[in-house]
Amino acid sequence: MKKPILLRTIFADNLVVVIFLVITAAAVPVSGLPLLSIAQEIVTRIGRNAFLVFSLILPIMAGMGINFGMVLGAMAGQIGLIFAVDWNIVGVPGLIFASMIGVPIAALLGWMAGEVLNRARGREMVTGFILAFLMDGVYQFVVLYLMGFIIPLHSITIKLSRGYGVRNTLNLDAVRQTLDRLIPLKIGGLTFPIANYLVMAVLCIFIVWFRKTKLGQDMRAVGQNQVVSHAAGIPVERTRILAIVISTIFACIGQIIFLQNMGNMATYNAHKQTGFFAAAAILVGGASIAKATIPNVFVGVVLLHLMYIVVPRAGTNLFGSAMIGEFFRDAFSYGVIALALVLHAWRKRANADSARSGLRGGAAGNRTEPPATIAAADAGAGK
Amino acid sequence: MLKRLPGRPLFFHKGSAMVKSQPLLCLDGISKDFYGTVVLKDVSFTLEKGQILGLVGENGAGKTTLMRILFGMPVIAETGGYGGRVMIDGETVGFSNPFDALDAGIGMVHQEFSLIPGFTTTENIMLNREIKHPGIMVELFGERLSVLERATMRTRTEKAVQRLGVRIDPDMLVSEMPVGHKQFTEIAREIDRENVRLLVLDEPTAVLTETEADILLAALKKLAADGISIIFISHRLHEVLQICDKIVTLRDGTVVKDVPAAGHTVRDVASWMVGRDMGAARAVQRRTLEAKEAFRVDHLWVDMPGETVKDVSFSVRDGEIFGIGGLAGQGKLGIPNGIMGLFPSGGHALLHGKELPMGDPKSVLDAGMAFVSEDRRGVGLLLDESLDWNIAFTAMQVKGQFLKPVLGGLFRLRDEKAMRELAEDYIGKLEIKCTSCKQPAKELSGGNQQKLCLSKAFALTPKLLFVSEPTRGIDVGAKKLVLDTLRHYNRDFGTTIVMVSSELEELRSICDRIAIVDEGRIAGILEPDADLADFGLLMSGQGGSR
Amino acid sequence: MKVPTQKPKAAQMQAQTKTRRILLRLALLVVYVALAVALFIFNRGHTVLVDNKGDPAGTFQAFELMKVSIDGGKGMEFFKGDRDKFTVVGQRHRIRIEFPDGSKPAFEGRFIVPLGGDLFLLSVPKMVAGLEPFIEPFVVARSPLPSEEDALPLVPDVPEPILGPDGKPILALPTATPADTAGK
Amino acid sequence: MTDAGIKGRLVSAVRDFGWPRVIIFIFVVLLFLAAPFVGVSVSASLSDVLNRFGQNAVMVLALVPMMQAGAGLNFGLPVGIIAGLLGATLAVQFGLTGWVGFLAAIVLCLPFAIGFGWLYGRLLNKVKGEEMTIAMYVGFAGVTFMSIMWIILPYTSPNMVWGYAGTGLRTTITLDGYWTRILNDFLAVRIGQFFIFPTGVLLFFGLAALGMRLFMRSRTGTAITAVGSNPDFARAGGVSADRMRTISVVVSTVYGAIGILVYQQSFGFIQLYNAPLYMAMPAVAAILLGGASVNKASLVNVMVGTFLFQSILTMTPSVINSILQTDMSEVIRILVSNGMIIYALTRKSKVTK
Repeated sequence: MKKPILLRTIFADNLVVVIFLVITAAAVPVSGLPLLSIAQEIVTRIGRNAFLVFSLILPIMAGMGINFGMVLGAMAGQIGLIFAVDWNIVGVPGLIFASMIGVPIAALLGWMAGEVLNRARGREMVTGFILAFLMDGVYQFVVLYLMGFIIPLHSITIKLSRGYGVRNTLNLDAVRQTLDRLIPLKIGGLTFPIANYLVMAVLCIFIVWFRKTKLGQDMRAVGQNQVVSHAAGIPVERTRILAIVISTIFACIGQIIFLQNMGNMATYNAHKQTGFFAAAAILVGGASIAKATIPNVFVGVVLLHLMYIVVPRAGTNLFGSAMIGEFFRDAFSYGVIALALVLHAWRKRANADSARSGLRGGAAGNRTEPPATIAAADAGAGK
Repeated sequence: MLKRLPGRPLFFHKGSAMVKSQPLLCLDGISKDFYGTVVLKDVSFTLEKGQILGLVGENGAGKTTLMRILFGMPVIAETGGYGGRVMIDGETVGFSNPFDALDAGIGMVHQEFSLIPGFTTTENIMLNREIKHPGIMVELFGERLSVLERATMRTRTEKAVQRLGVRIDPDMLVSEMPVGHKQFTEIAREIDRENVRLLVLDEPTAVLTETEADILLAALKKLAADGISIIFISHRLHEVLQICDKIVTLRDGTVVKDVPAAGHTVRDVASWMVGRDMGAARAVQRRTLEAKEAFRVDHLWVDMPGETVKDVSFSVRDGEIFGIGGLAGQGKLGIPNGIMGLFPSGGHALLHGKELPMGDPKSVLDAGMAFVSEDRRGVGLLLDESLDWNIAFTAMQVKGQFLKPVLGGLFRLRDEKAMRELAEDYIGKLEIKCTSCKQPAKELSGGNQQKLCLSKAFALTPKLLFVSEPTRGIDVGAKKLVLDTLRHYNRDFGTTIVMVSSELEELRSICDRIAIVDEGRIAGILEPDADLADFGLLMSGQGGSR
Repeated sequence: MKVPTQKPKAAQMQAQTKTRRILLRLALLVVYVALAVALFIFNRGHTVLVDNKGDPAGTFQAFELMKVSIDGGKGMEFFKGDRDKFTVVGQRHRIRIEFPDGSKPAFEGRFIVPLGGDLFLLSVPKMVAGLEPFIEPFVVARSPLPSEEDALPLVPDVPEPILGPDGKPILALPTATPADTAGK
Repeated sequence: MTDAGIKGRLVSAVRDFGWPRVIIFIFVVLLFLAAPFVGVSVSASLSDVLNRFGQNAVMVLALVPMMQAGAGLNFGLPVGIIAGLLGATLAVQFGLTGWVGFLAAIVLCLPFAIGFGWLYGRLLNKVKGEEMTIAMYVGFAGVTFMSIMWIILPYTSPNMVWGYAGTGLRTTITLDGYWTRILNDFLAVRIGQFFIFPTGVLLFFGLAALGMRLFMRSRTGTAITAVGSNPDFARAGGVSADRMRTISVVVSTVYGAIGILVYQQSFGFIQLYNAPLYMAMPAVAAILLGGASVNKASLVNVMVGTFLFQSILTMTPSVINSILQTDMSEVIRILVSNGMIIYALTRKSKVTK
């Protein structure tokens, strides 16, 4: 009874990945892009996007689903960058400076988000989603009206001509790609942003270590059963909040890394799709809203971005219109998220049934012969 | 919050002064009432170190409440504390929450598992008591960033499990464990605490197979030998007699017997449990009903959490009131819920020889059955809706009543007027106390809500009526009225009734025959005037099923 | 109630660890702030306009040709009247001026840019002539950046604007009420 | 009744209605009061509000059945909107104009709406608990997928396809010459200089509302309400919760489809591609603003909510901006609408269990 379900689960897990592989594999030749340039793109985009995706792992571990509220972190990161650019702090130090401004803000926002999500048990995801919209309004208010008005801005070059508020597009010359270029490495025509990878490696080590800590353990416990955890004396609410706080902080740093690679920042839009891309990536990577691993992140980023690179071109070559390809990849990414969520729900039900299957079928119930394992234990009791 | 009963001598003064050692646990004149209804009256007993005490009694005898008091469950304080004193090593203690009790060395193993499925044995046993290894992060960001010492935890686990004299893989996931292992894991978690001295087990063997149960009992004896005192709550009296040093029998909140286990038979204990002075319980005089069969059930199984039915068969005569009794968690509630299709179920149910489909409430209702659920607020009522909605809804959906055609029968709308009339009719008949039939159901008292549920069922004019725990949690007056109403519908409209209740007295006062369910099977069917001890026996796992 | 004996001791221990941790955390905080400040001070980028112009009043003359390098960076050649910009990070800087025509020996100089400013003008002739101040803030009327993107961000009515496939904002509902749009 | 008692009751009543709503309500009132002083014509704004009310109310109405059935806020409204767009574009394609065109659009969109709604409903039944998140992404996926369709479907009407390519629909299609403002102008009464009462569109909303009311009072409607209020009770009553939820989703989708048609005729354009993506948001915000909770909604909620919300949208740009001398309306809109949704999501659901 258990086994087939297990197999089906494994299939379901990879279903998303498989679909994705098939589509992209088909699209690569059609797109007619040289493999080398595709590879180069992927290499860069891993360095650029993976960090953001990592920020989703902990909340999933804590059973809060995908933290669409990570966008709050992205906003904090952007505020950090605004100040770094405003004071023209150059190079990697500029990035660090931006993070040091951003992280406390992110922590604060994360705490608030955690409080909100604790009040919305069972619908964390949609709440986080709307919360991102709400805070976008606040962000706009701060950056567009308060900056240069109450919050002092130093440089006129980033101000709107009316004297307050930040420009639509911020050019990040001071820090552009400084991290990517910090430790350059060229292998056969591919340039690797080693520094980014190092940062990421540190992050991975942190996550692995964190899983080993008491807090990490508590998060797993809370994620699986809040009632039992509470009965055991684990501060459930606080643990959940911490998960969100950490996630938000990661998102903040992630956004900074992302933007330094982009080289300029759409002040009022850059953060809007962050949550969506991260969620799509981690789900494409085979994660569910209950379980996510480090490999999921990398697989996801590679697959998602491979598709984002090749499909539009393929669309152009097939239908003579890039739009089709672009819409297709969007429709597909959205669809994948929905699919992953549905699969998860379906799987949860299947497991619940299998768990109780022993109690069904009446007369052939579990009262008859004892399991072998117990027999062994019996011997243990004997001596 | 401790109400001291005035002028009571201390327990062990009253008992012979030759108590050598301080008893580990001493309950002294414990009494507790929930808003006037007394559930515990002057309960006193002691438990020596390394003793196993069997605590037996029917549902509602007060076992649970007693354990809650002992364990310092907040609900006790919230409902006004308790009278008398709990003493450990002669020290009066008053726990304000379970964690205090744990610190004082009391461990409790509840009936339903509190384990985390995705965790290993070790992780569960050490849950929130993990062994931590401090580091710089701890200094900077607090205790919770200390790394777990899994190796040490693993050995600790092995030690704890060893103490039970069983073998469980420390790295096995709970979700993949046989139920027995889960039970042992729970116990291991309790005894792993360094200071644990008293272990309370609530129906630990209920979910176990025979073999597993035997292992568990052996393990308990082992623990007792190690000097841990145990309070063993079980309805399986043979088990109680097998391992306990002394047996305390509770009935209606008082200790009716406090004796050493030695030299007593299951039958004795059973009769103490259920025995009442015959005056109180006057069984109905037998009726002679024609043997025409109204309803029969063959090999029914129901997967209702906490009330699993394994294999039940019985037959109900036309115009009969058939009672189904038994202790909580034995599956008696599963029977009606399964037949009505509210939980996954299998087997056969025939109404007047017509097979009823399983797991399809609609067609069962169509066939002319009705069900008054034990879960009044959860299943029985639309708490936010008005009374007439509650009464008329099922009839509307099942029979299409209370709908009036509009636009020349183009489609049909709710007939609010008819619904109101119906509601008022029943409000009158069953004396439901309410401001109007537009009052939301949640505002009614328990008793009136129960009447509402009955009205809902009667509105279907059923051939066969299932009533489940009809008098649970309602006051005496309402009780009587509910029972009379049932009797009235049975006698005057010939409605066949199957009544499920944990209150034996109630069953005996109204039913023509009473089936006792034990561990998902019918242990036996008795006449209402049968000897109480026999009922007791059937309830105590001594029934015909084995 | 079983632990009154070791309670004081335990309490004491706890107090100790508590104070220790508070101190450590304060230290961490200080380091954090200090680092931020340090980054701010030592990594601010400034633009220095170096020019080779003479004083109309004639107190100092421009050079025919000079090669300027700052902080050992790659040099730039200046003819008479040239002006060009260097980007420097931090406040204290070395400047080296060579004269390819060999008219003068190479000149080594140091200068400090104030933390606050962004844009400075450094007059080499003045510097070489040893006149102060050879470096002074340079004020531009308005941002050197082009300001065509100086409009308010497009913030449409009902739907939030979202980034399309590659960051280009997707069409969204106009704010206008039906009445206004009828005109369109 | 003592004064304190009355006060207490007042406070509790307000708390029951929710402070945010009260505040917003007061805010709106202030807007209207302030209008004249900053030279904004109240009557003009009022008729504006009424127009927008008619324009949006039907889409808000579409949320009621699903909320009643306990399926939550229908963030998947775009599914219905797509159906509506199909109806409209087909009607234009067939060159139907005026009333014929508008009614044809409604008729043509129904089969799509029912079909999509049914599938969508079946899907939501599989994911009880996470409906809202999934609804959102199903909506997104549907919209982006249809964007492809808009390009490749063989539409030919020159008013709709890109001039140069000759194929593929434009992002916005004008309804001039088809059914622009056909409802708004129907029986519209001009009172005074600025105030125009859009009888037709309000009439249409009235009809839609009546239809909804009748439906909710039918046997099925009753069952739906019961399912939302206590699924177990409904099941014990022989009602299939899944079936009722599906029906409620279908109804919601149909109303969404009709809603967008009303919106378009008042707005004057059909907007394709990504335009429908977030159209559910204002509708959801409106109904919650009207006092609905996540699983209880009434027609009153719809009307009050839409009116308040549209008043804010209309008044803030004019009034606030002329007070603060800067365009804050967008920010206010975002804060109000999303704040309202968050408030509803974080509030303990009213249903007693």
